[in-house]
Parts: sequence; structure tokens; C-alpha cells
Amino acid sequence: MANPNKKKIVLPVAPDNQAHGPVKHLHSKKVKLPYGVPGHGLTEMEREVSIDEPPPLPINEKLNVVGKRTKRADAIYKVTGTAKYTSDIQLPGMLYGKFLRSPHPHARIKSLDVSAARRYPGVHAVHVLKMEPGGSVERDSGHDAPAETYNIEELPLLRYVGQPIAAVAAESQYIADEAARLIKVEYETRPFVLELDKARQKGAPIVFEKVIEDEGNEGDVGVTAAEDQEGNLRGPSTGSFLGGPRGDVEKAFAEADFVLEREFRTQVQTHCCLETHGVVADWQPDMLTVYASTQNTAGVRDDLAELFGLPKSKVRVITEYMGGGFGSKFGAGHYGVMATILSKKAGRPVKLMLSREEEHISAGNRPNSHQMLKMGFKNDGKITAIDLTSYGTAGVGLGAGVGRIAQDMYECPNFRTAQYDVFTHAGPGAAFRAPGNVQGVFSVEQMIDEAAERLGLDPLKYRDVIDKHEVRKLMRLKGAEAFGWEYKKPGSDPGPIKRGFGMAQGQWTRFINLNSSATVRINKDGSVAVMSSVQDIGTGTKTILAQVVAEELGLAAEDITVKIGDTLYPDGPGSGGSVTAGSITPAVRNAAYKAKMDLLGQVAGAWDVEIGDLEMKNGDVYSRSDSSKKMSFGEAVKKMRTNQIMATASRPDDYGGFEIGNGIGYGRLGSVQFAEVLVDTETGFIKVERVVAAHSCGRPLNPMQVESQINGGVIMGVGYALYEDRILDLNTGHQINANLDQYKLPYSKEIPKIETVIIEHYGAFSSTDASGIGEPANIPTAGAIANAVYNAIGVRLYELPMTPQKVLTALGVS
Amino acid sequence: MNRFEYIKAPSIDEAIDMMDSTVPEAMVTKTGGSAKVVKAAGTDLLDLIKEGILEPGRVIDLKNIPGLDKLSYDKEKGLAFGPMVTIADLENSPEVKKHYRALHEAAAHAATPQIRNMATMGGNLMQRPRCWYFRSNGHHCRKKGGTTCFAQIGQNQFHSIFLTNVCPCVHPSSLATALVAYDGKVELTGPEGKRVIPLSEFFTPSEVDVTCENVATSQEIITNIMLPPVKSGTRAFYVKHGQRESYDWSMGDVAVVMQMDGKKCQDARIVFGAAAPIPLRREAAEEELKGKTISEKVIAKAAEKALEGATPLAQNGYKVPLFKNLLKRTVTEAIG
Amino acid sequence: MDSPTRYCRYLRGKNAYGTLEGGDKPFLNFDPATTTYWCLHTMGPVGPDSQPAHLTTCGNDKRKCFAVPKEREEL
Amino acid sequence: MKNDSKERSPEKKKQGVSRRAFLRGAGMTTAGTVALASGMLSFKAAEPAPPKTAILGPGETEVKFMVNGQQRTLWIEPRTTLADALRDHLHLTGTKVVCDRGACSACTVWLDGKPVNSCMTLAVDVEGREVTTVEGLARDGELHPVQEAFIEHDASMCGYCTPGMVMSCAGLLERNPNPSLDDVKLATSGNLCRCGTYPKVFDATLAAAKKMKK
Repeated sequence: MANPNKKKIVLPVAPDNQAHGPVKHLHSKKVKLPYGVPGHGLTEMEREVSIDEPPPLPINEKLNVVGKRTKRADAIYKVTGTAKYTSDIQLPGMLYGKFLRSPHPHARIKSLDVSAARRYPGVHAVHVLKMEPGGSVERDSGHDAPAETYNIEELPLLRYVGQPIAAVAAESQYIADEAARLIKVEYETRPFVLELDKARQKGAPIVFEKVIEDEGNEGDVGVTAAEDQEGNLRGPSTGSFLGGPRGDVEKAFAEADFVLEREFRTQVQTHCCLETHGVVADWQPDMLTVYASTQNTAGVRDDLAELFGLPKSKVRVITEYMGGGFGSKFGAGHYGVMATILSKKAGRPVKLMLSREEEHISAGNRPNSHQMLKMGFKNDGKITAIDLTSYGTAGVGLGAGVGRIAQDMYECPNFRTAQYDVFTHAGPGAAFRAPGNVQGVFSVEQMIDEAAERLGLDPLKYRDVIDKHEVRKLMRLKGAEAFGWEYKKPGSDPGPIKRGFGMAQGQWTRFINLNSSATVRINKDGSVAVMSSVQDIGTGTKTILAQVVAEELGLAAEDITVKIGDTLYPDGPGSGGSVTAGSITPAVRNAAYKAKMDLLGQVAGAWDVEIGDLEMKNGDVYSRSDSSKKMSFGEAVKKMRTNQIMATASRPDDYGGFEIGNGIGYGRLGSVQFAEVLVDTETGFIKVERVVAAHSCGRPLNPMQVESQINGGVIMGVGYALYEDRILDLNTGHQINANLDQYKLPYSKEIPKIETVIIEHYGAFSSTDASGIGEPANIPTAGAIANAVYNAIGVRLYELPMTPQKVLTALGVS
Repeated sequence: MNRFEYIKAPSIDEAIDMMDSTVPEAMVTKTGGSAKVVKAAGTDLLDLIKEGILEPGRVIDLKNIPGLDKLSYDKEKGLAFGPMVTIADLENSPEVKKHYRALHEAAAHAATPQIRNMATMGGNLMQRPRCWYFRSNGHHCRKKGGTTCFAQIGQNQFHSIFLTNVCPCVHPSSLATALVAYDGKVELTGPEGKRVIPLSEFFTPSEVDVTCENVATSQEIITNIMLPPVKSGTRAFYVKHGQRESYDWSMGDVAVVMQMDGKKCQDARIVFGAAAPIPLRREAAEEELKGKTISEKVIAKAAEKALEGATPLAQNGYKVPLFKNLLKRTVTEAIG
Repeated sequence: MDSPTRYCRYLRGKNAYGTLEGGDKPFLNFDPATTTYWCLHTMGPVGPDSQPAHLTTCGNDKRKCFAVPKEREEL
Repeated sequence: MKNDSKERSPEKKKQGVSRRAFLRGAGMTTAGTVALASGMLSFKAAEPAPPKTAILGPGETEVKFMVNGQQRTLWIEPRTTLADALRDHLHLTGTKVVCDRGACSACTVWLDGKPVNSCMTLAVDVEGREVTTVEGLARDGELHPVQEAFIEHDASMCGYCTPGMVMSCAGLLERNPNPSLDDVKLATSGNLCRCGTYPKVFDATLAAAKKMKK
């Protein structure tokens, strides 16, 4: 499904990563793969693939393990409390770390004295961050160093409450906490700015005095553009891998039958990973071992190897279990680097887990947004032009754009966007489950709803007019059926408590991380293991790897030992962008296939049959042509010449190549969600009663886990729509709800009845043809709820979260 | 958490002997680990210590003292319970459910099931406000002996709409809303002996002393909580409104106890929670109900009266219509 | 919006779809609007010279913290 | 990780220090002495249990209570929470600390059979009482029906809230064998799950209740 809007693809990549079409293989074969949706015109697609590729997998219905509801591989360890997370790691002699962080949103350090902390009984290392290349790594020579007074020129300018200044390592968390408080700091406070709107104004306190631009490289981001906006503003970003502006927007607006122009605002959301960011770092002369709560073990290893000048082979990162990341746990992190420095200094392992407050203020967030959306429509419903200007702040960081929904979801020949980043004196943002797209849906899908009403159309049917995505069309159909969709006039319920129905849809680009490898090992005792550094962040990666290997070897999922989350194994992808399933499972299947061929080769030799005549199924190895030749897998492995067969494979390019290059696959992962809400017009209270979520993720490998992820996306969307909000005190710059008490998340009674509709959709892209579901599940929810709220009360809310306060205000009651 | 000494008090008298300050005093005047304070379950105490805003030198545990966890109901005398009775005990008591419906509702909607299993009624009445500035170690507010009220000039969407002059925090106990509506009394035991005071006088607004929320003195412990018996014709209800239905703090809660003679209201007590630094009686609204046959119109009038004198802050004006509607619903539900 | 081909070896980034490699490797500049950057030295969005870490600013060898990309081989 | 650094009797105290830790400690003069005062290398001579009205702490004091059916003896400071005592001293890390303020119930254990927040309970307060953690829920190698149902219904994702969820839901079934969906929601109304496993937690708990009745 190529993007119909695509006029010109500007390749944002260097020449060696140029786009390429179908891959030409030296030794290739033509295969036919399932294509489309079973029951809805499923066909076959012929692809030319490498001869190393395993034979095409039929549709799920014809499989034994893949596509079946399979118990989560590690569930037993989770329900019994035996699963060891980073926060549970205890090593002999382990110390505990604690940061000292800035209490001011903008300040210069006038003096700093760590001597009392260093002398405190039980403290083994103290490290102060300094702002010069290399200085932040190794400057302070160890726990017995004399007290140092730091040259203030070397100390960082503090730009947000929570910015790390220094850290200590001590024998208990109590001692570390106490010692960190003993670090004496004098601050010279400076004026600061926290609000998106104020930071854009002339005369606002400046976050970065002078931005150095790289000459010749001022592209899309990096220049302060609008003339009436000063300081603190970067951008705009006007394009992406999907292209830049297209058509003539002004002309199209002039030609439109009607134009809608609205402003939308979304809040800052924090990730609230239940396990906070953190590591246990163990610096040894021969190996740095780091237990990390991360979404990317290989990335943490690479960061640490680069920073500490170590070969990658001497850095080992382990993530056996991790308690949630949602996009925020990439890279070694300031805590990871600090723990490593402290471990090196102290000569002992150091555990450094952020406190709940630190998690909120320093570990990332979803930036807020102020979106000015203008869309032109024809009376037949066609969208003539889309113009989206947005501002957002990721605090002292960048990346506050609102995604590609406006650009890419609906057919529209004229499009333009300007997305600005605004610097403020607040903690940096981080990728958060479908960065930008969640914000983008909130505005675009409300406007589509409004246009439908203007056109006198059922908003569901209206989308059939403007949306060319075939699978999404099917989602609307099946979702509406499950939901019992019937369009109701907005605000038509009598009585104070009003019911509303709404829907919204989303889009996510299929993306593959090619740096995805795995090893499959068959042992002579009949045990089978699959290994990769890829981590299971709760999505169920362990289970789907076991399923894929089991399917290939004719075994059961529980026969497969999955060893992942360790960089001693082949590199797996980072788990972000919904890339994991689509990236690693083909590598795993191909490795399993290779190992299987090796094993079958040895069996074929013993039986004197052709290897192609052998089949592995239901725990047996047998000859298709000679039914007398059959033995169990356990017997077959005894024919092995060596004790082990091992095979490693990496993710090949998509069958049929990539749309743009760099792993950007053809096709978009669509999603459609329907919401039913109750709005109490007297108290402003909104309750989401029911959500139907229709999704596709290519071949669903384990429908039970797919359901779980969709549930999770919907629930996170409910939180975003109604409750979550990082609240900063504007006088002190502190987040005053940096806890789980006042930062409000959905709990049991806020959970709607959720029904999932999973469309099995084959694209003939790889040996498993799977895609991810994490992001798509989260994208449309808040938009669907907003449309349902409008449907209930007949008044539209343009700002998140939709609190009782905002509802009452919108209704004019308050 | 700071280091502290710990002792299990064997008796009330000894506990009184051992203690030297209330928690508010320990936070303002006896700082630096010098205070000796009592604790019941400690759910609020530990919270304060973990935030670093309370640093007691010695914690005196009351759990070993026999007899403080008794609950009794008598048709003539009413309900009485000791300070160590947990919120779950109240929630699960058949007598409370049958005779004190508003109290049961308040107990059933407080905190989380886990906290209800732990937290005691003594501790619940003595707990400190949840104002986010008060709870933050980074804000030395008036309640902690400072000079600034950060809520008045800052984020105040969950704060008071009444008595907002000195400190607009709201009283944290939603159970107190119901207890005051039932005209509950509290028995305090100190070095001089016992004294019994109505809960409506036990809680004090910020104007009296911004650093504390009640009249308990340095060496006083709540030893009993008593509610008068309910007569036939008593109708009561309690409604709590949070942003969430699950675990959440109140944005507004209302308790109503009415003495009905058929459709006619003889007497009424209306109390607002999360509206002021104390559980707030709304006498003017009560007067609107008294002696009247309850109708929608009467209720609406009472609701208007109940919000007279409200002085909402910059961000909590929504609480005015919210309380009006909550009051209407609570009265309607009470007379059912 | 071509990507720079050279920028500091200590620059890292993450876009919506995953991490971006630093050093000599070209940045995969998929969607600048939603990409976050950090400097390995500070592990924050600000370089050691107190300026923002970003694709367009970290290729500048006038920045005193700039480090020439180096082939990072698996040893 | 069986070396209970804090749980020790005089005769087994030396075994409490691993060889590796000992070597590291020995190599660091200042650190070594400091460690003796407060850290993992500290031993305390056997003392008789103090009388109950004695002032305990602020240093380490002896606390005894039952954990999962076994009598355990700990030397801990009075400020130590039950959650920290379980995790750091008894290595029962199934109990998770997430909010550390009683707002998420990840740290739920049963105290004398009732679900409570171990992060808001002092370990000294449970002297003589009975604590059940998620590790102690399975009996004689048999999973609790709630644990089985959690596996069957995919009621865990990242798994970090799971121990608390399991303890809340199993706690519910212990006192109410016939719960409605609303009862399950009420029992978990203090349990935070960021992955969004709630729908399956509800399904699993209701299924476990059915199974237990059979």
C-alpha cells in the first residue's frame, strides 16, 4: 500500500543507505505467499527471495503453534514473584547510588562541596558531572581523593528541576540518600520559563543563549523561523521520510467549499514505568557487566562501549525482565553512565535505580502540543488542503512534533506543516508510544468528525469516502459491527448524564530494524534454545520467538528455551516503534530453518533419503514418501554428529524491498477504535464504558498477546484522554504531582469493557510476515473518546486531559 | 527516611508519658529529629517521613495497647470505636452499614482496599493535608512554618473554595465529613485526663493555627470516637467525587444526615469535604431544609445557600457547581 | 532535509521507530519533528559545552566538544 | 542469592559473606571499616531479644516474624519498611516497590491474611505476625488458582504489577469465593498496572473463583 499522497520522496539519508526496490539475489527462488485478508479476498503474491529463505508459511489457520493462543513463556515466573528484574538484582558487595539533582529550574552553581558526602560513613564514591568533553567521565580519582572544590566554570548550567549534578555510591540506599543531601551547593538562580506560550514570547527567559548551527547543514530543523517569535524556538520541521510539503495549499483553501480552522492542545504525559529507569553496573577489569532496565540492550552496550572506550565485546548488558519502558528506556541513560562511573571508582557493583519522583522529572515525557489545524473540504467530502502548524515543548530537549497523521492518513493533494520545538526550563522529553501520532490524531480526527457533521454524514461512513486504506476500511466495517455502531445526534440524550459514541482511526508506518539477529541451537539431548539480545519488555517477545521456532521444528512452544536480553547473544533490535516482532521473528525463523536443514541433512544421510523428502511435525521427523521412516524429534537428534547444531540468521530485507529504504516497509499499520462514554453534565465526570479496537499487525503470531497489547494501548489512551497531566508549579518549576498519587492514571474502575478485532493481514513481506502492535493500539484512543464526548454533550473539547473541570467549563456551568 | 528510635507503648498512660509532640509540632517546632511522636498504623506518618518533611527522633507505636481496636453499637448510646479500628473494620461492620449509611459509604470509598486494611480511624482523623505543596520538600509553605502559600499563587485546582485566606488546603479525611455530619465526638486523653469534644470543634481552620488542623495538644491521643444513636426517620447519605472512581482523593464529598418525618425534614446536617481546611458544616443550607417538605425546589435552594460565601481560587471555580450538584444528589439519595 | 553525513561520535538519537546510530554512521533522520537527541557525555539533550545536542549542531567542529567520528569496530 | 546478609544467627554469620564480597572489602581499608558499621559486612553479636517496651534503634534491632510459614529473624533499623526487609534482607524480591507511598499496591502482601501495603508498614510493626508474600502463595508446589488463571488468561505483561495484583485477587477469593466483576474491580482498585492488563486480570480472577468452587 504505497502512500497515495506521495509526490516526491526526499530521502533523509546518506547515499549508502539509499532506497532500493526489490532485492536481486544471486541465488534466488520464486515463492508464492499468502496475500491479503483471509475471508476477504485472500490471494497469493509471488516474490523472488533468496534461496536461503524458508518456504512460505501458510495462513495461521493451517499452522500448529504460530497464530495460536499460546501461554506467555515467562508468565509462571511473573505470577510467582521469581522473575528477576534489574531492580531485584543483588550482587555481592553491591553499593547503592543516589543522585543530587537541581532544585531550581534555571541556576548556575556558585560553589559545590562534596567533602561531607565523601567522608560520610559507608560512602565509597562520589562523582560530580562536569561540562567538558571527557570530563564527565573520569576526573575524580576515587573515594580517598581529597575534598575538592570545583571550578564553577566546569559545572553545568542547570536548566530544569531534576537535572543531575552529582551522585554518590554507598553501602545502603539510606546512606546514599543521606550522603547525597550532604553535598553542599550554592546556586545563583536565574529567571525561567515553563509555559509553551510564554517561552515563545519576546523577552522570555532564554533556555539556550546561543545556538550554534552547523554551517551548511541548516536543514529542516535548527533555524529560528517565524519573525515574531524569539528565542527558545527551533524549527520548523516541514517534512519527514514521507516527503515535504505538496501542492498549493493556499489555492486549495480558496477553492474549498468550506474550511475548518481549530486549535487543539494536549498535555505533557509521563511514562510512569512501574520499574523506574535504572541499572546495576559492575565494572571489572575484564568485563563491564550492566543489568539494565532497558528497551535496547545492544544500544546500552554501544553507548557504554563508545563512552568508556571499551570494545563492545567487553561490555555485557543484561535485561532478563523489565518493568515497562513505553519508549523512554533507550540508551544508557544518565543513571547508567553514572552507575558505571561510580562502579569503576568504587571497585564494586553499583545499583542506581531512580526514585519515583526522579522518574517523573528526569526520565522523559510525551511533549505537549498546541496545534493549529486548518482543513479545506469540498461538499462531496473530499479534503482539498491540510495545513498544520504546531508548537510543543520537550523541555530542554527536542522532538515535540505532532507526528504524521495530518500528512499521511487521508488522501489530500495539498499539504503543508510547520512543527516547532519550544525550549522551556523543564525535564527533557523522550519517545513515548507513537510519538507525535497520538497528539496528531486528537486534532485531525476531531476535525474529520466535525466535517462529517457539517456534511450531514455519519462520521464512520464519511471516512469511507476519504480513506483509501483498504485494511482500515475492513476495520471500520468489522469494528462497527462489533460495536453496534449507530450514529446518534450529538447532545441528544435527555437528563444530566449523557451517552455518546465516537470513533477515530490511526496510522503507523511499518518499519523494520535490519540489525536483528538470532541463534537457534539444537542440543543432542533434544533441547532447543533460541538466543538474541532482543529484550522482552512485556510485549511477549519471548513467547513469539518460542512459537516461531516450535512451528519450524514441529515442536510445542514450551519445548523451546528462550534466552534473550543479553548482549552475549546475537544483536537483536531495540524494542521501540513497534518494530520488534517484524524485525526479529524472520531472523529467528530463518535461523531455526537453517538448524533444521542441518539436522535433517544428518537424518537424511542416516536414512538415505533426500533432505527435501523430510518433514518435522508434531514432535516427529518423517519421510513424506516412505511412511516407515519416522522417528521422534528426540530420536532424530541422536543422529547428530556433534553435540550441538547452531545456526544464526539476520533479518533480510523485506521480500519486495523497502518503500523508501532504511527499513521503512511498504504499507501502513492502520487502526480504528470506537468508544462509548457517559458524561455527567452536572459534575463533569466522564466515564469510558466500552471500546472496540480494530487492528492489524500483519500475521498475528499470538492473538492472546496481541489482545493484551491492544488492551494496554486503549487503557493508556484512556489515561491520556481523561486523567494524566504533568503539573508544574509555575513559581518554582517543580512538578508537584511527581508521584503516583496525584499523577493520575487509570485503575481498575476506569477500565472500559474492551473488545478487540484483529484483522489477519498478509503482506508477503518476510518469512513470518508479522508486524508490531504496541504503537497502533495507543494512537486513536484519545481521539475516539473526544469524539464520543462531543457526541454525548454536543460541545467539543479541544484540550486534553478532559477533566471534570474542563467539561464543566466547556458546558458553561463553571 | 531519617533514622529514629522506636518503642511499643504498653498503655495509653505510658504512651502519653513518652510522647512530647503532635506531628504538626514535630514538623514546625521540634524539628531535627528531636520530636517524640505517636503512631497508629503509620500510613500517613511514614508518608511524611519518606518525603523528608517530618523527622521524628522517636516513634511510639500504639498498636500493642489493648482495647483500642474495639467497635461497639448500642441502640441507646450509639456507635463508639477506638482509634485503632481500621477503615476496613468500619466498612465491614454490619451495624455501621445498617445504622450509619453515610459513614459506611465514606469508609467504602476511602483510599485503597489495602490502605483501608491498615489505616486506623485515629490516624485518619489526625492525618495531614494532601496539598501537593505541603507534601513537597521543595516548598516551605505556611503550614510548615514558612511565609508563603504556594497554592494561593500556584496550582490550586484541588484546593479549598471556603476559608481560603491563610491556607486553602482541604482536610484530607473523607471519613471526617461523614462523622461530623453524624455529630460525632472525639475523646482525647492527655496528662490531665480525658476530654470529650464534638468533632466539629476538634478540627480547626487555618485561621486558628495554620500549622495544624485540630485542637489536640502535645501529649494528647484520641482514645475514642463516638456517634449519637440514630433515631427512626434518620436518612443519611454520602457521596464522594474524585477524578477517578478507583483510588483517588476527593475533589468534593458531601455527607447529609436528615431527620425526616415522612416527607418533612425536621433536622438536617450537611457537611462538605474537600471544600475547606476543615470538614465544613453548611448551616445556611441546613436551615433551608429544616421544617420543609423536601422537593426538588427546596433542595435546589439549599444547594444555592450551601455555596454562598464561597471564594474559589483561580483554578477551582468548577467546585462551586460541582458541590451544588453533589449536594442535590446526596440529599435526593438520602431521602431515597 | 538531507542528513549531514558527519557529526560527533558522541551524538545519539531516537526517533519514533528506534534508535539512530551516531559516530560515523549516517543518522537515520526519519522525522526530525519527533526525534530526540542526546549526548553520550552528558546523557542529556545538552552537550558538554552547554549547547543543544542535535543533528544540525553536532557536526560543527567549532564546538569544543566535537569529536571526530571513528570507526567503531567489534573487537 | 541465598546469602542472607541481614538474617543471621551468630553461628552462621561468617557464611553470610561471600568470598567475593570479602575479598573486595578486604582490599579497601576505609571502606572495610565503614562496612562493618552499617553495611553488608556487619555482624552483630547475639543479643537476647529486647523486652517489648525497650527503645529500639535507631540502629539495627532484632525483629522476628513469620514469612510464608517460616519463622524469620532479622536485624534491621526501625525505619526499615516491611517491603525493604522482604526485598533487601530476605531476598524475597517478588514483592515490588513502585510508588513507595501506598498508591499503587505493587507491594501488596498479606499481613495475618489481609492484603496490606508493605511499603507503608514498618518491619518492626509486624513482630510476631504472619506475612505471606507472592513467593509463599503456591503451596506444596501447587500454584494458587489465581496464579494459574493469570497464566491461562495472559494477565501479566511486563509483570511488574503482577505480584501485587495476584495478592489482591487471591486475597479477594480467600474471603469471597463468589465475586462479581465489580468485586474484582474493587479488590484491585488500588493496584496500578501501566501495561494495561486489567481486563485479563478481571477475567483470570473470575475464572479462578469458578475453578476453586469446583
